[in-house]
Amino acid sequence: MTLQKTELLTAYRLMKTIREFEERLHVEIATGAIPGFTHLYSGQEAIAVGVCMHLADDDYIVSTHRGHGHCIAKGCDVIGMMKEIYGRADGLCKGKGGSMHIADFDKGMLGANAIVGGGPPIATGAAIATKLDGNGKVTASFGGDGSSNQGTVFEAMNLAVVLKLPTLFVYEDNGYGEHTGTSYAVGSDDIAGRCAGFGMRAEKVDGADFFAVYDMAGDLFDQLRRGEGPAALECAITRFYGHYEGDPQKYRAKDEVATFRETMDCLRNFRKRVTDEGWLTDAELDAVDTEVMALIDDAVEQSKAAPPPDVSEVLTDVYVTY
Amino acid sequence: MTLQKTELLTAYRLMKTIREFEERLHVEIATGAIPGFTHLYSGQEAIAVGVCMHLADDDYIVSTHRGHGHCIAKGCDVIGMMKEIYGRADGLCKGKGGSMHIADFDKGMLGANAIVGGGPPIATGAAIATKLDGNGKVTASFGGDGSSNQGTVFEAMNLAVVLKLPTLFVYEDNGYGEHTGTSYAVGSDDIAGRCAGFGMRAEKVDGADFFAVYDMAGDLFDQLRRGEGPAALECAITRFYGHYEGDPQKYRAKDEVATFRETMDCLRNFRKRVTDEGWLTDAELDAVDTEVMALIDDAVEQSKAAPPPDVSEVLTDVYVTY
Amino acid sequence: MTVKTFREALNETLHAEMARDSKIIVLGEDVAGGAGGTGVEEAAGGIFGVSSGLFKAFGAERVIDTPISESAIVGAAAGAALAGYRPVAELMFADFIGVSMDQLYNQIAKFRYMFGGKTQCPAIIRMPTGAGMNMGAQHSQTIYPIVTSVPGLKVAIPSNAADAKGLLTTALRGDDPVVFFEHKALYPRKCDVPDGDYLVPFGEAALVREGEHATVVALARMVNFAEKALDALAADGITADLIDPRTTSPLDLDTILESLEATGRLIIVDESNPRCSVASDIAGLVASEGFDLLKAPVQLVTAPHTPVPFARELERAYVPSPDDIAAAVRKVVAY
Amino acid sequence: MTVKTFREALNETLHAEMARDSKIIVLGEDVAGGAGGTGVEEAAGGIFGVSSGLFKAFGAERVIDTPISESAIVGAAAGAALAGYRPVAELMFADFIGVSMDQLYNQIAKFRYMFGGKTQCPAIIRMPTGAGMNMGAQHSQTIYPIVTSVPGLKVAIPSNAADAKGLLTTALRGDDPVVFFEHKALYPRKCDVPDGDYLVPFGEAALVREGEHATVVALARMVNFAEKALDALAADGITADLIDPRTTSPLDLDTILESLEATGRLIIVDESNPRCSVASDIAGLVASEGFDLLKAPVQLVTAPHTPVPFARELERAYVPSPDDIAAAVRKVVAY
Ligand SMILES: Cc1ncc(C[n+]2csc(CCOP(=O)(O)OP(=O)(O)O)c2C)c(N)n1
Ligand SMILES: Cc1ncc(C[n+]2csc(CCOP(=O)(O)OP(=O)(O)O)c2C)c(N)n1
Ligand SMILES: [Mg+2]
Ligand SMILES: [Mg+2]
Repeated sequence: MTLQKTELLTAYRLMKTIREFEERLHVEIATGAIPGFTHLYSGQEAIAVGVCMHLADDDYIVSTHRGHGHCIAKGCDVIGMMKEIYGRADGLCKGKGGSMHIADFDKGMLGANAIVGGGPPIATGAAIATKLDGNGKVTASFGGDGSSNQGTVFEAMNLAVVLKLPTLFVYEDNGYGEHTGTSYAVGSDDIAGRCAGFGMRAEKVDGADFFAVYDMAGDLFDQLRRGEGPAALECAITRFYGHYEGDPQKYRAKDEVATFRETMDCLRNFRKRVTDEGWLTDAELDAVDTEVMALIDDAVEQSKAAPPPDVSEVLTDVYVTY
Repeated sequence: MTLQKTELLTAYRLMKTIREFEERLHVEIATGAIPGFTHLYSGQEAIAVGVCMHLADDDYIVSTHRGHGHCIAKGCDVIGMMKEIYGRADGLCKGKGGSMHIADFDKGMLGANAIVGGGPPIATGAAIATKLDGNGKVTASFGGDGSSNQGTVFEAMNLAVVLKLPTLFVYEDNGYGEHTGTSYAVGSDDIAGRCAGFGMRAEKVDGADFFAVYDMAGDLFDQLRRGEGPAALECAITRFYGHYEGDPQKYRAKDEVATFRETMDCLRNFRKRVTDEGWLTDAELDAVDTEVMALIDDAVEQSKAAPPPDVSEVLTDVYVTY
Repeated sequence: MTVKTFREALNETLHAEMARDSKIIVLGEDVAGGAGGTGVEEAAGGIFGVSSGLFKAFGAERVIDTPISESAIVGAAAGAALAGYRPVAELMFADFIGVSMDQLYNQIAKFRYMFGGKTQCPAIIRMPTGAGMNMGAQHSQTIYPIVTSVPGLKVAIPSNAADAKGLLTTALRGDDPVVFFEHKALYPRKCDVPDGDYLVPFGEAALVREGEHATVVALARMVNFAEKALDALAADGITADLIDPRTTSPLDLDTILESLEATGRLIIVDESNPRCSVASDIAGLVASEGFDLLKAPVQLVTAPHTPVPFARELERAYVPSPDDIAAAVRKVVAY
Repeated sequence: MTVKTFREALNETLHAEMARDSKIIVLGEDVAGGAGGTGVEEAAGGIFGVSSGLFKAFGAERVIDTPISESAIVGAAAGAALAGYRPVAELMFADFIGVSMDQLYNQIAKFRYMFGGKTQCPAIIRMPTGAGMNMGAQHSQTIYPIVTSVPGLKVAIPSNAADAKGLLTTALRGDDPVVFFEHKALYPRKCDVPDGDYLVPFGEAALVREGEHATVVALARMVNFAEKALDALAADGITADLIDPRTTSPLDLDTILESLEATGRLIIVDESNPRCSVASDIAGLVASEGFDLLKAPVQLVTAPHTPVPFARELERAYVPSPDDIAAAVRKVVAY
């Protein structure tokens, strides 16, 4: 474990921000104030943060329909994100994208993606770019267990191996793709094994353990930065809510989430570890909690008050030149 | 080796028919008499025949742009095929399909396919059908090394594993996908390894050795018929001609084909083995040769003389009901 | 007649037809749901509930949950159809043709023709379609113009529960591939649905309303919007024929031309983007085959040439509205 | 001016532009060729030779051979464009959009809009297109109607070597995604091509010929066929404006309408299948925006609603011919 105290606090702040962002959305969505349908990242925070803590603004990530966590971990403005999810004029994407289409190019965040498997091919292109730039930058491609069955994803992995691209394929196995279990839909029930079959190093970690994710991701990014080609990281995890907000979750045992909230909570795990080891105090962590709660309150309040986009905006941003 | 003498003669006749069909096409295409572009199977005969000798008319295969060999091995009428390739009215597909779209449903031949990776998803559907029929029938999905990089193919393999479908994925690694070498385009340079990663049994054989293909395919089909799910078979082979007729083959060393014609000729290997073992005599094999040559002569002559389709045929066969 | 929702009509049709014909199978993501989970079996029944109860009634052999692999789903439908079955494959959203299009347009659509009429491929691909739920640019498209352009495919686009039943039954008893579009906003909508066997032939438009001054052609949800527009126009004494083609391939141009003989004025309403849409297509066909009947410029009421925006205010402005339709009718009647 | 083939014009443009702008990269199957083989490097240069010599000139870093993975090819172009490059991806045949369509229409086309204008995606996807070589149903389609329908994409369809150069240069210097169609039958065709920098703006049709009695709109190879038809008609004293839109998105409708002001008679020639084609689209737009100018039914000269057949005789009957065009012109002039 090589993290300094400030980095530990950053990691915690990011994870906590994601958690509270999502927990608050869970509440707000139930009021009907938020358009569309929304997929919460609660429970998976250690993965986004453990991976993205290794990245600078000019490293790239691509994300999924469940993208809020990746955005926050990569440094997107939380208030701009919330406004985007509310469909406001000054949301990160002017209210045109919504929850499933948040991007922030200044932060190397190339977009959430509402097409399962849409991101990984794009990640290979970003990696081709940084390889040509010769700047040692890397790209992380986030995807779920379900996405690992999409042909586009396999093509991207093979292309990355062929071109020795600096791409890390992160698979967050939260047990389900919508209403279907991973053990059913992934034929081998072994995502990393399948990735290894493509000729890349593929590792598995406990996605509820920030330190496990962080350390392994660091090791794999080092390999990428040495120009040794792509790698894959499978993270075992769970999601604390349904597939989308409103999902009755009939495919889950009644007590499954409650149990997982006890046993697989990365924030709890993190707090225990850092206090046990004496790296941080409860007071320091509590202070972060307070700060985060205020930020989220502010984000929601500002979003509620923010004006919607002008309808003339429907017609703009289709082309650069018309 | 469990083959009876008549079966050995059948195997030889099929392989020889494919070879002479293709060698003759090579000559005829050069005259400009044949429309479109054509991909010859010369050199790969042991694979089609070694696999299809295990199949009855109600077992299925799907094929590729390089499909003549699969058609002949599965029992398609050679004269009807030749007429199709010439674009004649009484070709197997009325001249509407051509070399890349030959099918024969009475023979369980579900179609050549001009889309690389087009066939394997279709093969899973046929396997779903026979599984529902509960008749123990199997489906073989033929594809090249190049096709093994197509997303549709990966999806099909995963689906077959998930549903435990009786599908054999046959990969004919002839060293190239068009002008690009397998060792470049298949990231791991190990197709079978990649298939195994999907959770199925995957084997490799020498594609120039009919007996090796035949035995291994038989073993794998047994597994399929026992309901144990799909399997893959990678066959190392070469093609004796270019990707398509007219291909200048600059990607190949000058003497590559000549060498392979010496070392990897399945017909030569077969003749040596069966005569060495005393299973068949040269005279018996020569008699087959004579018969085959006559058949091919007849096919070409009939095709040349056959009338083209009536132009009114452009408009038919789009729908069953209009 | 029984009052049913669009969703119920589809669901009951699948139940009835699967009971009738053992060759019908259903496949797609979460058409049952729950496989590999810790909860109940058939945890979903399709994310819009259209395949609800099928798994319980017909079992895992005929109601097949798949991985997220749309090319394999549509391809499996293709292969099963060639091998004698009648697969009904579901794409969760029509927008996902992007990851399965080859199997649809190069394979299923072309088999019969390429193979000289020696086979048929009665695969049905169902696709929830359309905007209106703030689902964003990748989950809200109409898609049907693209598949309407493809020879070999038939395209059904019901606008109400009765047609949903009638068209789906016809699709399931026919021998051709059908792409079947279900507008998401219509699922909860109710109307009288004929009981028992009920078939709506393909290529026969419905004359939803009769009127005097114009001919309005509309599809899917836009039929309902057009009715609202006509209700509003009635106050000013403006009436119009309202025609729902119901299938765009084959297209019943004759019914449109007949109406134009009386009205001479054509408004076409299509939720699609304007270019190469069904709206511009029908307008073009009429300009070619019914030119003499036209007394005024054809009015095309479509979405703009933009992706579907997310925010409520923007999406509402994107989707053609009853007001837009009424304005177009007024314009052409005043011409 | 130098006489060049269509192929040479494209190839030289790529050479010149790659030398000018180090951000331009080329990728696709066999755009170089020979990787992993036992023969020479750059064994192909694109199967139609359009990328010939690029590998030698710019190396494997900028001229990237790929596996047969069209989604990855188009997706890599998408990602590289977001990350500041100008990728030129080749699909060997336009028909292969079926296995890459999502990246084209849900990703590349929509990025700028979905992301609120905060990015651009200047990816160029080149696609050899069209029938005429007996390549069968899966290698002969026009495809451009499908992509023309997609907001966010621009669509260029040159009919001659000069426009090929001018449009490709414009595409490479613009900031929007462009789908660039190259009709296979045009590759060996020659014409005068301006030397040096030469840009043809998008959305400006070419008035290929001026005439009196009708307006003929044609695309790609059909421009040449239309010229043949007009040559034949000249003997009977029939002349027409011949308009080549050159880009279908954006579409220069004004030039067509201007011509119709004089002629009042419109013939549209499109090698596509008829439904939701560029032919019916333009006809529909004219029926809407230029109705008063029309003096006769619009004539749509397209392929039939069938896949592309293989046999020479059938494919010849499938593709619209100069005779078909001449007959349509005669018909409308006699109206
Ligand atoms: C191509 C495509 N198919 C299907 C869907 C519908 N869909 C959205 S999310 C999802 C499940 C994804 O599962 P997974 O990759 O495990 O991600 P998770 O939701 O668990 O984070 C599905 C099927 C889609 N958006 N895109
Ligand atoms: C989707 C798609 N991409 C590209 C092509 C062009 N193409 C036809 S055959 C071929 C090479 C196929 O290689 P392989 O699978 O090894 O088969 P082989 O030709 O060696 O038998 C390519 C790239 C195609 N037909 N379809
Ligand atoms: Mg998941
Ligand atoms: Mg090969």
